[in-house]
Amino acid sequence: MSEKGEHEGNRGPATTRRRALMLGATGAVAVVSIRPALAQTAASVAHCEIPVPDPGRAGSYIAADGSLVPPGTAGAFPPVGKPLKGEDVKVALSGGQLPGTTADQSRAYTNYIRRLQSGTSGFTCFASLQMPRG
Amino acid sequence: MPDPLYRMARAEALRIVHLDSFIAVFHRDSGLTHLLAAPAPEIMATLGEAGLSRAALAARLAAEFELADLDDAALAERLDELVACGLVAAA
Amino acid sequence: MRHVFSVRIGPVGFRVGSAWRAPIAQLETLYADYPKPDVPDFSVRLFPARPWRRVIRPSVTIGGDFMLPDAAPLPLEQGLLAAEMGMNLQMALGQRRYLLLHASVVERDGRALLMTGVSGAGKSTLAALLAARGWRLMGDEFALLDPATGLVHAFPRLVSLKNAAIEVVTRALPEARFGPLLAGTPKGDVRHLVPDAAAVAAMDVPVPPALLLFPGYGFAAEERAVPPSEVFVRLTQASTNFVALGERGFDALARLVKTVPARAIDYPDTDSAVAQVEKLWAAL
Amino acid sequence: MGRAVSDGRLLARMLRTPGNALALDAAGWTALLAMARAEQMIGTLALRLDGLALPDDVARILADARASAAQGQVAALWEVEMARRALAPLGEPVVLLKGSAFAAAGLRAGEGRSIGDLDILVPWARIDAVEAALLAAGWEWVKPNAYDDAYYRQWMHELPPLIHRDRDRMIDVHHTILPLTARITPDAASLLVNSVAIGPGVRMLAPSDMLVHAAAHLFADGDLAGGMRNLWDVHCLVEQFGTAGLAERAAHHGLGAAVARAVRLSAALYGDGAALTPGDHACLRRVTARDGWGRATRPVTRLAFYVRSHWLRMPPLMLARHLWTKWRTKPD
Repeated sequence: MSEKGEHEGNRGPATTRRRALMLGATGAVAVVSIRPALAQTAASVAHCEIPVPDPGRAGSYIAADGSLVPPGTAGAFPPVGKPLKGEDVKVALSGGQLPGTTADQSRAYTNYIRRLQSGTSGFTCFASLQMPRG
Repeated sequence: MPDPLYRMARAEALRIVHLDSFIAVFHRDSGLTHLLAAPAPEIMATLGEAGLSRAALAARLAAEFELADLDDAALAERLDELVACGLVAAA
Repeated sequence: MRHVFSVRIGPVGFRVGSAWRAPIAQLETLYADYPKPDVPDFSVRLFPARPWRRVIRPSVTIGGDFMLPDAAPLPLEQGLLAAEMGMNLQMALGQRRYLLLHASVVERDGRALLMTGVSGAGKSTLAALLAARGWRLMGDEFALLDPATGLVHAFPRLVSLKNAAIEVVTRALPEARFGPLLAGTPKGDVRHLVPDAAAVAAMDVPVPPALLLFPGYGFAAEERAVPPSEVFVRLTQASTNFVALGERGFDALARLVKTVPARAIDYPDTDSAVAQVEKLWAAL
Repeated sequence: MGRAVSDGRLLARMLRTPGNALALDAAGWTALLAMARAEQMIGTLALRLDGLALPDDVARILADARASAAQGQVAALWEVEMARRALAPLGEPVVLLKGSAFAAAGLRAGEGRSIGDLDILVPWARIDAVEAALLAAGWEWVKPNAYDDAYYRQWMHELPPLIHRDRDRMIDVHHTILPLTARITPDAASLLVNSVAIGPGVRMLAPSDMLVHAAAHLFADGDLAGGMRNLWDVHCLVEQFGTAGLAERAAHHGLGAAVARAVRLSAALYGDGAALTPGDHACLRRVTARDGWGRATRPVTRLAFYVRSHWLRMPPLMLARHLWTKWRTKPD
């Protein structure tokens, strides 16, 4: 997410070019909510058999749907990421793309992040607790 | 609701942290955390606390950004996501 | 409760009540060097599901302040494992001061290395092997991140080694103390390594986190930077109290993600893992 | 342990007179905290003891409990807001019951209270519209078991429980406050008419009706599970609103005896005491059946109240059929 100010600055006095914004096709999720860990309700415990997401293997590429594929797979992107700065509400809310990525790459990355969130938060801990289920 | 007004949550109830193509938003009123990727942050910022109808939002977004794919169904879906997680209220 | 044991592990005090003597005796010997709490934060209870189960084919049900309703009992021979699981469960469901991350933690030069990821990624083994090379073991199951200070507190419980790791670590730490070999547990063979006296003595010294690793055991050596949003989501997956801590949890996690470098490393075997970790640490 | 009494009355004594806690030794504190957790009252206790000079480890545990209770209320009040948003298009105000009402209205009974499911009261005629609106807004059935569903719809005073698919929180939609089969039939319509607004689109029962509901929940359909917390609710409501008009209101709903018992028992546990009947003493034995390890004690008393609760809820023949169906379908 680059700050808008930064972009205008380094492009000189030209008129401020409007930033591109993709609304995304239907089904292209843009919100990933962090679900509460095991809520007190026993019901949610019963549904706790959640598949373990594949570990983020360093060498894998990311396919369009966000799944991990062997490096070099056609149509997949190498994972990339750089921390950025800036936190005031208006600037912070100005969306954007990973620096040096195309829109497709960003969408694949968004799907990848969404896939990480299978099931309730904290479940890797329960998987490890491996409480034997009755 | 026929043509609801979509309003962003109160700005002071939002804690926002830049990550990368995502921003992390902590919503004080719900105690929940959401990660937003484009176009969700832009839609929220454009709606503001005063709020807009979907049509007015589409017009405002088209004016402020280069929308390659202004499609009402996609915009409705993006809004539904924001309403479902509570960051936007439809009234 | 017929038999009672208490121990303070890092900043958290536990008491364990048991209908049987054996698990309590094992805990007393293995945690002999640890301090005792005055008022424990959590209670764990080991009890028979039915009165006759205390004697006939005795099976241990795990209870306490916080319980999972459908957890199955364990045979009495695995009473020690039941107690450890009981303490883990109290932390997972009841901890409300520190952001709990399912991660192992070691310390060198006053800074912490966190290794997180799905179980079976080799976190405990790596932590034990690094301890054998002079790192201070801070914990193999949970990292405790203090939202107020951003520092990591040690939680040096017994290190639960599973299956192949038992052999690797007993060879690397010939004079360390170990618990009994527990065969046929839900996790296969389990043997507990007792953290050394130095780790226990220093457990009250919190340190700033300096590196976050996502280890992947059993793959060709590889490494990549992990983008912040991926770190953020993966750590919420590894935390059972992130949501329960509310804004404090969010602040603690956001601060960690924004200030501590994160790497995913794949490694074919533990020796190359130790080398990769120490190379990354030196490059900080 | 320095305290002669070591059942639920230890917790009641500290809630009634927080100063008593200063006399506790480490063992006493350990038992009190385990008991308070088991009765889901550690947040309430922590708030009552706030400000006392306590040992460091106890002070830390209680401070965490206050923070946890506060965060729990944020989540509970957000469920109220999301239910309000889901039902607003129906023009149906959300009438809150029990813990959610206490917290939303900032009542004394809500201070530090842990709040489980969201309980709301809707008119019987609107229940299908409310159900549809909640399902559309992301709630799902908790138990898709047909038998329970039909049983609920026909005989219970509420819809089968719903859980929200993202937030993992439960909502119970009631159309009256006692099972239809119970011999007593409260006047649900007047509960709604007398309800009080506490915010735009959000209401609670009138204070006396809240007391009647608390008593009904405890004595007319419950097996007194969570009795210590429920009686603390009654105690706080009586302290805040008094009992003027309560007896008439209770009689109107046919719950005079249950309300009178609730007031006596809450005074006995948390107030200035009361003259108790033999039945009251049995209830107190059940409510305080908890030990210093947080274990449920007095199994015979507990079983007796369990059977009684089912007896009250349904006529004998149906009770037999219900228990038989439940027993037959119970996975062994």
